[in-house]
Amino acid sequence: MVLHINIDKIRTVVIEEVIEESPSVKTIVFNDRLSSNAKPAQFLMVWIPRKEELPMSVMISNKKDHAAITIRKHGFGSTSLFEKKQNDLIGIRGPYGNYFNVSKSLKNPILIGGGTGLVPLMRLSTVLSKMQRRCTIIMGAQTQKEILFKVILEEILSKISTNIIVTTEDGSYGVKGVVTDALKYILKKEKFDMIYTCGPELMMKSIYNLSIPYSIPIQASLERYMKCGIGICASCCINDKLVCKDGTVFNESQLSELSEFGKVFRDKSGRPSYY
Amino acid sequence: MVLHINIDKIRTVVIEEVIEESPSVKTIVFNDRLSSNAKPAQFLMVWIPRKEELPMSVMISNKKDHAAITIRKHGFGSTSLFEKKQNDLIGIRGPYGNYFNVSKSLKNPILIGGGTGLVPLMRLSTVLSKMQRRCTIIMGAQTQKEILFKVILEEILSKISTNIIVTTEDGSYGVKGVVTDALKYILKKEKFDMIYTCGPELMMKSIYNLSIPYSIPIQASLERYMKCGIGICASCCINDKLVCKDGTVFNESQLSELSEFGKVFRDKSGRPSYY
Amino acid sequence: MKNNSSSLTTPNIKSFYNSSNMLSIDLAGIHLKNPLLLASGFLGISQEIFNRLYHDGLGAIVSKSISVGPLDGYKGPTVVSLGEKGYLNAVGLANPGSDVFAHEIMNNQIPLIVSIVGSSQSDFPKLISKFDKLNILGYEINLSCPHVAKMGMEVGDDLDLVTKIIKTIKSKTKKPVIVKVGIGNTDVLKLASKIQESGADAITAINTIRAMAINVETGMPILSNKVGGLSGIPLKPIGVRCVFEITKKVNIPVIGCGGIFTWEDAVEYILAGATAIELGSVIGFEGLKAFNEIKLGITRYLEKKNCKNIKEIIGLAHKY
Amino acid sequence: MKNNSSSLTTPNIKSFYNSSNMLSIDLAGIHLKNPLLLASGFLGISQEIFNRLYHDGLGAIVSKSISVGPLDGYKGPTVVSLGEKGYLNAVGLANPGSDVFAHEIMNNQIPLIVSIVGSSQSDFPKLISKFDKLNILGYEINLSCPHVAKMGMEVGDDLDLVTKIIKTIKSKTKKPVIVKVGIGNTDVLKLASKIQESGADAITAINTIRAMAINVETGMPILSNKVGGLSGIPLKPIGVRCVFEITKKVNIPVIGCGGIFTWEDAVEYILAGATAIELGSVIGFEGLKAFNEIKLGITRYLEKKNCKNIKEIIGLAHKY
Ligand SMILES: Cc1cc2nc3c(=O)[nH]c(=O)nc-3n(C[C@H](O)[C@H](O)[C@H](O)COP(=O)(O)OP(=O)(O)OC[C@H]3O[C@@H](n4cnc5c(N)ncnc54)[C@H](O)[C@@H]3O)c2cc1C
Ligand SMILES: Cc1cc2nc3c(=O)[nH]c(=O)nc-3n(C[C@H](O)[C@H](O)[C@H](O)COP(=O)(O)OP(=O)(O)OC[C@H]3O[C@@H](n4cnc5c(N)ncnc54)[C@H](O)[C@@H]3O)c2cc1C
Ligand SMILES: Cc1cc2nc3c(=O)[nH]c(=O)nc-3n(C[C@H](O)[C@H](O)[C@H](O)COP(=O)(O)O)c2cc1C
Ligand SMILES: Cc1cc2nc3c(=O)[nH]c(=O)nc-3n(C[C@H](O)[C@H](O)[C@H](O)COP(=O)(O)O)c2cc1C
Ligand code: FES
Ligand code: FES
Repeated sequence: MVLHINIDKIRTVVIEEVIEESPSVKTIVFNDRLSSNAKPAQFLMVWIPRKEELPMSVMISNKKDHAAITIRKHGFGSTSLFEKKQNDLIGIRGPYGNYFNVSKSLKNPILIGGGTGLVPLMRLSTVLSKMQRRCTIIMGAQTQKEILFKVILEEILSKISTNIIVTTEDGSYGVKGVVTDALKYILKKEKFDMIYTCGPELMMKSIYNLSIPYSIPIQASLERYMKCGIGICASCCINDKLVCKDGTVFNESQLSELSEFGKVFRDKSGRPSYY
Repeated sequence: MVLHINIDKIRTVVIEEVIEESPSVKTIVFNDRLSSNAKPAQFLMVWIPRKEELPMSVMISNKKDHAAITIRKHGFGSTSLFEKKQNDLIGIRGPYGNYFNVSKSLKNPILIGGGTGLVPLMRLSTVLSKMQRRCTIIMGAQTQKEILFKVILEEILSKISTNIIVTTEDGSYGVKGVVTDALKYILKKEKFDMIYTCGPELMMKSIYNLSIPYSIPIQASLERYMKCGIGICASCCINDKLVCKDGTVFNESQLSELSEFGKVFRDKSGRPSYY
Repeated sequence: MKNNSSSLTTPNIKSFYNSSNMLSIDLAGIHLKNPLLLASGFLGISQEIFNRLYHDGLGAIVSKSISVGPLDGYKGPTVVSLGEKGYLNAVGLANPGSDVFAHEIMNNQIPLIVSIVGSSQSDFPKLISKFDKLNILGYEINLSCPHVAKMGMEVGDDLDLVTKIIKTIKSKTKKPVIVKVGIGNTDVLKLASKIQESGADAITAINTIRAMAINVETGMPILSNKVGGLSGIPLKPIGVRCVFEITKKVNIPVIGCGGIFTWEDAVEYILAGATAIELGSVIGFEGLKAFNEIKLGITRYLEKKNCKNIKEIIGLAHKY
Repeated sequence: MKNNSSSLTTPNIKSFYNSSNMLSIDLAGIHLKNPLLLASGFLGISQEIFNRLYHDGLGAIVSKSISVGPLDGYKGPTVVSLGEKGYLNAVGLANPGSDVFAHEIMNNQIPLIVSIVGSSQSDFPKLISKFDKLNILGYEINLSCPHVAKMGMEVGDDLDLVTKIIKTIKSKTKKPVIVKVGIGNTDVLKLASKIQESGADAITAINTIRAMAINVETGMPILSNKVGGLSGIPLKPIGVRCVFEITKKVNIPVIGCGGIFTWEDAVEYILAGATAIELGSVIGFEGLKAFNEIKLGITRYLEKKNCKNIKEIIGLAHKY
């Protein structure tokens, strides 16, 4: 017998653990085999009962058949989720979207993320570590307190040759500045064969622009306002693409055709706004 | 991939061949793999578009993946079906119901049928022939012209030791009388280990009564007014059993508890009528 | 109803709860050992079948809708499986009629509700007079059959007629009167209020919805009556909505019906406000074993949620 | 439409039929290369997406329902998958508003129908004035959204208001006006007659049906609006019935909508009387490849049935 699981149906899960990552970021761990098998950059639609439903990247968990989400406290929806406690119930559906593609011939990738944009890179790091690939990571935060996942990341990558670069805008830790400052510097010194990135769109746009002169392939995981997550509402559209279905990951040739990348996004009502 | 076939959904089939069995009986052949694999005594619900839907036993066909139904022209529904021509469309669903059970230890069965009640016995004969079992058949008709399937039956059973007894009420062929007359006679001479029967209920009731003193196990395929064929309407009920689901085949211990067997059946409206 | 994570993994620990007590309910003055009723029209014409269904786990049986005289119903097909766990039916209210049916249930010993249907106001007193002295729990009035002219829905769509019929029936019997509604051409909430005002004891929601299937190979409507009623899983979200909205509007108990296949479906209706539920189409897909599976599922759920009785969860969704 | 058994096995033999001609239709004065339209509310806010959908095979696009000003819609969840190929949605008519949307489609080159929705009669002339000079085929008026107070269904249930709105719109535009109906609290057949009398050019049937889902673990309604509209396969038999009954009653063309997932579903609606069909929920399950699969299936069917054009099978089921 084949088990037909409809990933679109909401699965209620119990919050088993809440991890404080920083004053404004928490990770919520739950048991869900489908999510534990998510590919890097896939996301869940997370139901916060009677409050909101929000797209959230699937975070790794070291427990078998478990996965997690990492939330930055922001507006109404994320704050409601942020306030959830152990044993509370949330709903999830997915995982959705395409994912970071890791080719067998990959030799020297660089991963660049900022804030919760690091979440997909955590799962990617796990994959790279298993594949015994050398890798470089640039992770950005505003200040030391907001640096996410550094310890786990070091652990994941402990078995492979890694270069972890941390940037803080206030210089309270690591390199002072933003991730692109560090990227500019390292691109001059080292040859990479893939850039993986997730984070604020303007950051990714700068990274994309930096990649062009070096002809380095890039995979960027985009965010857009998402209502359905399943390709029916178009609230997530960027040009003629649906970020939830055709993305979230786009490569350099796709990005070159997305005139709205780094420029236009749509709000709840579908009106275009400009970065 | 597993193919989930919903046997309850109507499958439209093209009538490929119409065989005249007697002046009032025709066999309609069509391609339908599910029906071709039916077990002896299973039935189809046959849709005669814009006319009726009738339960019909699944008749054998010698074409691969084909099956057939054999219709006696009677009232509105059966006459509409009887008048169908080659290339016309009918709908079928099923096969439904339980079936004649043939145990491996079976040695000397006797099959007794009258009229279109012979249909399930044709499929049973095929099974017995493949199992290389000796068998006896008593087939009844009113008159020579109305004797059904004799030639095919001889062919099916040609490879095993068989005794085919034909009875006609007017004596125009074979033994004069009804099937029970022949049965009474043969029971005295030979020891059988199973009676299979299908046909008019009063005939089956007499056969059942005859079987008791000899303690021969019996399997009888019953008919009742059937509207749904899937166990939801109860129009086919006999005592607390649903003939379409719990039957059509009942054994001697079940029959002994069915006080309505040979006595009461229900009409279209559900009112009990008496034989 | 807080989630208790330890009981999540050990749902059966509270063995001191008697599961039959957990599921017992009171419905319009009737005490039932569990809230699972047979929906009208399913297997509902024979006393021996009723007995079997009761012993297979139902709390009560609702008979096929019975009219004054017998009805043969429509020609076949009268029931069409749509796949996707739905049926279309136009049986045409085939039933043996009140005389024969009263005789059938003469010696009834099980919790039986007689469903009645009429084509005029005057039919109903006749029906009550046939059944009222028998050992039955009460009546369900079918005002919502969507495919028989002048019966069922055509009555249910006429609010004044509904009032008159219910008042007539209530004046002739002391037994509880349940009125079954559907999605017709009238606002089901207005109808529900009218039913309560007229003195009915409970409401069943919902009946099948008018629908149709055409066979593409022949180009022909499949049902002999062309149009019939949709039942099964497709109805569930509509039924749940009706129960939720009706129980917000009226105080009399509501029996949920439509597409209940699993214990989750049953619980969903109860959370929406249903005091009891009726099971129909599930029988065609799962057979009679469905009854006990649904009861077991509800019992485990109540244990997990630390509830002593199913009554505690009735209408909980209204809190939010 | 007689069955031809030889063509059964060789469905593609009639290569001289041009399949694009086979599927072309005329709808309220509009010529479309095929009868597949996008249902309103699906992917309907961006010109670039419209272009993509058109190139993926649709005959025309119906936009998201546009209101005078922008609407943010409800909080999430706004779309709930029910399994069984159905959705529940309460998006709350989120849309960018008429100004922004008119700007969006300023340079439109593809067959586009603008769906409009209003909360009062006076909204509609405003909406027409924004769009009437643009390159669009016509309008679909959404009188049937079942879950936004004072919009959609609450208008559709008021027959007099419907008449006034249609007459106002018709007086302001020469473009075809399609009115979309649903199963609300009014007789859909009376509504259809009123729509025809008022001068509308076509009817779309049906919109979603008011429905609800409750999560059993939390006991809470899932949609933030609690109640929403049911779409997808559960709707199909109800939609087919409405198209069948409406086309029996009115002469203006009807566009079938509701649960069309396969070519058989499309053909079923057309046999019931639909001149064209709209596709919505199928996109969530099958993606955009569904459009060409459905067209291919219809083409093969027409070839097998020896039909030169799809028009030959419109309403065939009425013959029986
Ligand atoms: C694919 C994807 C993955 C994401 N992964 C994470 C993650 O791992 N961790 C994390 O903290 N956040 C993640 N987000 C962002 C998250 O979904 C919310 O946008 C964010 O939490 C703000 O929500 P809010 O309700 O507090 O915002 P509000 O304060 O209400 O709104 C602030 C802004 O948040 C954005 N937003 C709000 N709702 C949505 C929505 N439904 N879809 C997309 N954007 C929205 C809009 O740009 C809005 O202007 C992800 C978004 C996407 C699209
Ligand atoms: C399991 C089963 C297998 C059958 N197999 C065959 C077969 O192989 N060949 C064959 O010719 N007939 C078969 N029949 C009988 C057949 O279904 C019809 O009953 C018969 O053809 C008469 O139909 P009519 O419409 O012409 O009858 P009418 O003249 O309208 O009615 C005559 C009698 O036929 C019976 N009948 C009518 N409709 C039904 C129905 N839907 N279900 C059951 N009985 C009905 C009733 O007893 C009725 O009183 C079978 C019946 C059953 C239950
Ligand atoms: C074959 C069939 C016959 C029915 N007959 C009746 C009836 O006689 N009276 C009635 O009130 N409802 C009748 N119904 C409606 C059911 O009682 C029930 O309301 C409906 O099927 C929805 O429940 P379900 O989805 O569990 O089947 C019938 C339904 C079917 C499928
Ligand atoms: C998410 C969603 C949004 C919708 N928005 C609209 C809308 O804005 N206007 C409208 O007329 N119908 C809207 N509908 C209804 C659809 O157009 C269509 O009538 C319905 O979904 C049935 O078709 P389907 O089963 O093919 O989806 C919406 C449906 C869904 C699921
Ligand atoms: S979120 Fe709805 S289409 Fe992407
Ligand atoms: S024919 Fe309906 S239950 Fe047997």
